Amino acid sequence: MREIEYRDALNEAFDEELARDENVVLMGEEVAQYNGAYKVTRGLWDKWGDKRVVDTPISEAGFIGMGIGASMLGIRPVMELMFWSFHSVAFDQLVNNAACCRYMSGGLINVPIVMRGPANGGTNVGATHSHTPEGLFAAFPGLKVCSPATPADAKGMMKTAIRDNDPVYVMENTTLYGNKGDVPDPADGDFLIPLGKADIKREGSDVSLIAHGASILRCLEAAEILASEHNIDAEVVDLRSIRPLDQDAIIKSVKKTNRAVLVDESKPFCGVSAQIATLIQEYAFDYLDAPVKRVCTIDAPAIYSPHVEPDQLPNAKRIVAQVLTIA
Amino acid sequence: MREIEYRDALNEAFDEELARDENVVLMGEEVAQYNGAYKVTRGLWDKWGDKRVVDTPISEAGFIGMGIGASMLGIRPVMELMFWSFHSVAFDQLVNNAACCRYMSGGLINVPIVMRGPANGGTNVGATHSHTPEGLFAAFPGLKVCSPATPADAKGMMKTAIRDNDPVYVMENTTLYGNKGDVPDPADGDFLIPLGKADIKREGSDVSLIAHGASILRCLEAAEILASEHNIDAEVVDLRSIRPLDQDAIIKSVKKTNRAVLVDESKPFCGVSAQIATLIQEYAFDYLDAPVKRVCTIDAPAIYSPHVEPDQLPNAKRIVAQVLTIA
Amino acid sequence: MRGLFLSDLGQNAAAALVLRPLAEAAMSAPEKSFVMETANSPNHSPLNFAGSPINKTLSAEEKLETFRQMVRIRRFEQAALKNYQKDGTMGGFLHLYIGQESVAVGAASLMGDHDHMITAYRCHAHALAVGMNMNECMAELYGKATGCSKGKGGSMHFFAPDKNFWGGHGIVAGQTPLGLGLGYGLKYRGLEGCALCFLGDGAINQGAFHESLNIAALFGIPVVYVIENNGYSMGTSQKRSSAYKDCLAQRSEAYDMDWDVVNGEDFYEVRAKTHIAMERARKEHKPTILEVMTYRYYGHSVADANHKKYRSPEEIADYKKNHDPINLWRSKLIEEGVLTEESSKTIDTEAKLEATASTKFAEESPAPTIEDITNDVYWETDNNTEASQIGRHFFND
Amino acid sequence: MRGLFLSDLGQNAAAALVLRPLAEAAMSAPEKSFVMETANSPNHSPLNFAGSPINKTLSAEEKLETFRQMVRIRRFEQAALKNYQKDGTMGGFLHLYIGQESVAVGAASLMGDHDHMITAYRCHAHALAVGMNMNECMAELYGKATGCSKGKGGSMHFFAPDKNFWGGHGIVAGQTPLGLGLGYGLKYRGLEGCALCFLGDGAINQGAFHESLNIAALFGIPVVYVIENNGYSMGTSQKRSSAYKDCLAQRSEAYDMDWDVVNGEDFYEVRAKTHIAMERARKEHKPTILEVMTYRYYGHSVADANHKKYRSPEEIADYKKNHDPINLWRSKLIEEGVLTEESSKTIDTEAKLEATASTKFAEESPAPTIEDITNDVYWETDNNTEASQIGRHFFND
Ligand SMILES: Cc1ncc(C[n+]2csc(CCOP(=O)(O)OP(=O)(O)O)c2C)c(N)n1
Ligand SMILES: Cc1ncc(C[n+]2csc(CCOP(=O)(O)OP(=O)(O)O)c2C)c(N)n1
Ligand SMILES: [Mg+2]
Ligand SMILES: [Mg+2]
Repeated sequence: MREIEYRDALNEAFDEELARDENVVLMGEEVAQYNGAYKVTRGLWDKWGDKRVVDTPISEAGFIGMGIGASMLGIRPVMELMFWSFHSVAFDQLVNNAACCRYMSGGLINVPIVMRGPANGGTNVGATHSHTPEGLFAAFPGLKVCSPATPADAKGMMKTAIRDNDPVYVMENTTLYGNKGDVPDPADGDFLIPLGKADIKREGSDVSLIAHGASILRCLEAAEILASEHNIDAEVVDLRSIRPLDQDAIIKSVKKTNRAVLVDESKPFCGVSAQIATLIQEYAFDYLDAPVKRVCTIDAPAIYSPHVEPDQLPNAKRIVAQVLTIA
Repeated sequence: MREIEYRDALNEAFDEELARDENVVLMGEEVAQYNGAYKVTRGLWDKWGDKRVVDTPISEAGFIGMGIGASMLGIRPVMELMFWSFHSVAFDQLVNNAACCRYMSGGLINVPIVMRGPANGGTNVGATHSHTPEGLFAAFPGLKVCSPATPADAKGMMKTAIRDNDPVYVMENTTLYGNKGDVPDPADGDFLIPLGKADIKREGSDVSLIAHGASILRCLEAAEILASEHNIDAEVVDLRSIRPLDQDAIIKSVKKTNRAVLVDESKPFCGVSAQIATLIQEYAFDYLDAPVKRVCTIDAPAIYSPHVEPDQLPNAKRIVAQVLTIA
Repeated sequence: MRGLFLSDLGQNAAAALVLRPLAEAAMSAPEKSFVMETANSPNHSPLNFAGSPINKTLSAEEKLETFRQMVRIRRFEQAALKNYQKDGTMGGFLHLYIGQESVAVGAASLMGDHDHMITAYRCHAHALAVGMNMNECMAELYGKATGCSKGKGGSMHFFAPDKNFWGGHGIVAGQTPLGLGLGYGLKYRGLEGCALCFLGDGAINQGAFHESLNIAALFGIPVVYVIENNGYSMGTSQKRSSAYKDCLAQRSEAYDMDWDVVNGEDFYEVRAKTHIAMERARKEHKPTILEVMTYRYYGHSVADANHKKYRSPEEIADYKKNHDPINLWRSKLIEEGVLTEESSKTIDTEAKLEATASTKFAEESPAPTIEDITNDVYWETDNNTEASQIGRHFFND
Repeated sequence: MRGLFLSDLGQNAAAALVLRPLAEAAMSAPEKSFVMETANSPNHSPLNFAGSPINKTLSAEEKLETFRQMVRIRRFEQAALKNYQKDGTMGGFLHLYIGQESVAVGAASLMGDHDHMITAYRCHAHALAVGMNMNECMAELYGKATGCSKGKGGSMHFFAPDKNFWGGHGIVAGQTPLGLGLGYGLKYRGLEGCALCFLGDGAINQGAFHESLNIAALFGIPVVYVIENNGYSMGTSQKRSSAYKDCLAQRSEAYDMDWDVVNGEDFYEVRAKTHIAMERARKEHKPTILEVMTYRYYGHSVADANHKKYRSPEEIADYKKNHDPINLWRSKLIEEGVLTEESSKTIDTEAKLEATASTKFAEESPAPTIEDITNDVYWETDNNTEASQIGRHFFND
């Protein structure tokens, strides 16, 4: 298999879907002529031109709403938020028009849009630019949310998202864009990963580390330390998709290990991890040997300081420490 | 004690705080000359005039941001969202500027605003007008959120919110505005209820029903049915304030009853109830005789139909049924 | 200012006469000369738009049909109001359009296969005007499974994609980027058509509308924004909600966009000017703002008990008596010999009967069930696709 | 269009000459006659604003001080850039203001006790211009506890409420309603002052800005919106992001609001026109949009590797050579005999030394601790009030 970067895996997904379906159109700020603020759409404007790859003004509510309206006529806009953090200026379009039009019309309207962009901390860009709104959007029925951790997942889930007939919000990660990983060659056929399917990124028997996005990499680091220094064999469950959610995989893993630590870059209050903890205590109540524990971003707006931000986020050290409280 | 309506209790709170502090200013759509869409600000413009009670255009981002800016200079705006649902068009101001300015300035700036208005379903106004964003906002450190269920709580917490030096988001309820209840006479002194203090609205020993806002009334109904028909003695814990949260009261009640059913008008995914369930399983793990169960709004956008909406929301029937699964 | 409007088309309309260069420049040659003539007619007496080409093409039957639509809309809403007040079975809001009928009907009468319409919560008229039937609309108000939105949308959320009608939207101005998107979709697909996006005079101060205007002008999107200026947003008069120079439509100049002001009580004028804007969109991919001066007789919604406080009873009475678009259209059609007093009565009686029948239909229709609550959330789960089988989509305990 | 600007002040500036009636009407008598004269000067040669009353009042020492400020800002940012590229210790973004210095310094030089300033993420210059010192600013870039925001805000979030400076804001146009609020607060308290709210040419297309403009005009808020038009929002030129007629400032006409276009390379013009707008705000409670034509030499941020692709190297070189605001101000001051080559060098050397010292200060300062993360979230918990003792405020496991 080829090793390619996460950003290139996404780029390939766009390129293939642009070729497959003439209704697919990429839009967002600087996605065309500038090649994307993070170069995720590199080369696509050159190749596909003005109609298929569109630069927008800094008007998130305007262009996202426009994409939603166009999607009702069968266009499939794949819209970039330069940072997912900028959801705040387009929230109405994202949670009302995208999530509710189908419902309010009694199913007469479809909104096959994809919203995408990076949603992560860790790059010292401060409180307004470091939101991780997976749980925030997954809370709205009508929306789907996923968060790929590897290049292969990024490509496979992005392609699935574009073909999905409901709004799918894909949360990428600036700290992952440069990561390399195996991605099947397009010559070997269409590569799709379904939404709603978790992936066991590491098998283990003593404790389940459940996470998504970049936190998966922190879990894998922590699992190595737990294995080598504490003789604890951790399983790492990558949710990949937040909604739909692979509850079966979560419960199965916890029933095996009897212990769970949830790792989640959201803030702790009502974060994704709160939802997962609630499900585990409900569906694996009799299997739990200890409370479900969480490692979240420390509960404050994102700090700028590069000296401290790494400690505000979930990291291997904090995960190991939390595992040891229940191991 | 006097019995007055929830809306009049709020009105009294505004009137007293307008009198106490000349920096307090009420603003919002139709709050002045129209007396408020729900008559909560009735008579205040007549009494206090254009400077203290201000009608705004339909520009939530604009006037809320304006209030935040003014609050940095020491003004204390008490701003109405005609429905809390309209948060979606002002989200950036609500979660970035209000919640993060203090932090990003290293504590140099205070944002002593109050945001208020009704946040509830149950009046057949459909998906876009029935959001219940308590958990959504409590998720942002820097914000405080409360949700009074009775006239006394409404008055006491509103007055506290106005005096608080941080942003406080008060979630009222159109279905409660007309409810009457005892509220201390102003002649007997300043009546304040602190944020962060739960209230046991009914003592019981068999199961803890934990809720806030209008769901408290549903819990009290359910408790009566549980007592009379099932011989189950339910305790009803009114959180009142979502952040700060009276975790001690929650844990104390569960340690006594060993069972908890959380009643929450939010949607189930990442709702307030998910956060409470997470805390209970962590802090009362060894005391739980059964999983924590939840009664939330059925997981779909709010349905319009008056024939069905009452069943989409938590109600006594659904609460009783859920209690019986673990009793 | 509203007072002025009563007597001589008002400041906004006067402004339109003076400040219309962009609109004129964009007109096709015959339309242009037509308007130029009338605009020069002495002392600003009401213009006669009957001679506008798009109105000249109207057959007698077509004229009757527009009249019938306006009457049906009014009778439907009067029935809805009665039903609403009868008992508590109808829920939520009820925003009546009564007094504004010429606007939706005038615009809808111009729509071809590739023209689309979208509006706010005051949407009954637009729904009926595009051809939705009273039964599905009344049943929706009743929250019945036979309603156009299966009882899920209610009064504010009527939809008929098969009739190019995209709602019915409750968040003020939230529909304005969607309207832009409809135009974008048309242009993307190479179809010659336009999007008609309605909003209120209070809605123009929402950020989403302004973002839409900039994109519409910048990208050349075939969209016509129609401000239905009924003078008030809830209890707030135009003057108390908006800063502007001569009129609201003129805000389009900030984006180098065309605009016009329309006297909504004149059905011919609504059609003539809307047609010009639609053609500009269809043929030149250029957006327009139209500001239609109109009036609602009832309160903001049925819950608006104040509406006789923020507007004088005289003002309301004057509109009903002297500016009612249905009355004026009826007079015009009678004058033209297209309609008689008698046929007018027949149309009215039929409309009343139809409304009564729709009430019966609604009352007798089944309500949605609890199971229905979680339908129509996801296309995938509704259609039971393979994708919908993977993972948990709903989180009810 | 940018090309035109290079040779003859450009379309926007030309528009300003023609379309300035509102601005003129609001001027005090002497200012007005002054501008009228120069506006009539032949073939649009650059106007001479040195004679404007507000500039005539400037003492030699004050002129030197503004020059010193501009030099300090440039040297600070050059040092910051070097430090940023030195190793990875400085994080996040770094948006340099180099090339635009006249704008922030010109405006700040006009601020009295009751005038307030707020801007976007490109905020270093505004911070230094209002009197913040290099140490606290450089330490903030380093994420140190001695930084102006204790290392919590970073490059985009400098604040100094004690100097009437309210940030430093990262969400495009998110600061524009806050600026409105500062003006509102002043008016509410009966203070004669104004809010200066800066934003970029790309930011004007955000909804929050338009909502702010309507409210500003409607309520009569003493706020001056200063669009720092550097021609680009990231890699997007003005033409590709905004629809407009003659210039961006003209969007204010939609709200019946005053506007003007300012040649940002002329320090006297910046002061003269900003002063007029500030006086209009202070004395008449009327808002203004000013559009200042300026240019950034570096990329959008240090991460912008493309900035020589979307702008030609010739364009950049021409700005540096012929339109540098510091060079032009220096020449003018030398011409006036206020500055000598020598004293100019001294000022520059001092500024460099100050920047070097601030680097040392920043490097040697302590970083915040993990415990600091949860400080500065709530006033109540920071101050350990009674209220903060009740209930759980933070939810770390
Ligand atoms: C964002 C938002 N803010 C406030 C409201 C409440 N609201 C509904 S309609 C309305 C008045 C709108 O007036 P206008 O735009 O003039 O339309 P009209 O009702 O006159 O047709 C208000 C304030 C809302 N639905 N959405
Ligand atoms: C709401 C929002 N959208 C996008 C961005 C990303 N972004 C930051 S600055 C910028 C360009 C702004 O350009 P302009 O307003 O001209 O200001 P300049 O950078 O030229 O000073 C963009 C797109 C953001 N910070 N906030
Ligand atoms: Mg109106
Ligand atoms: Mg710019």
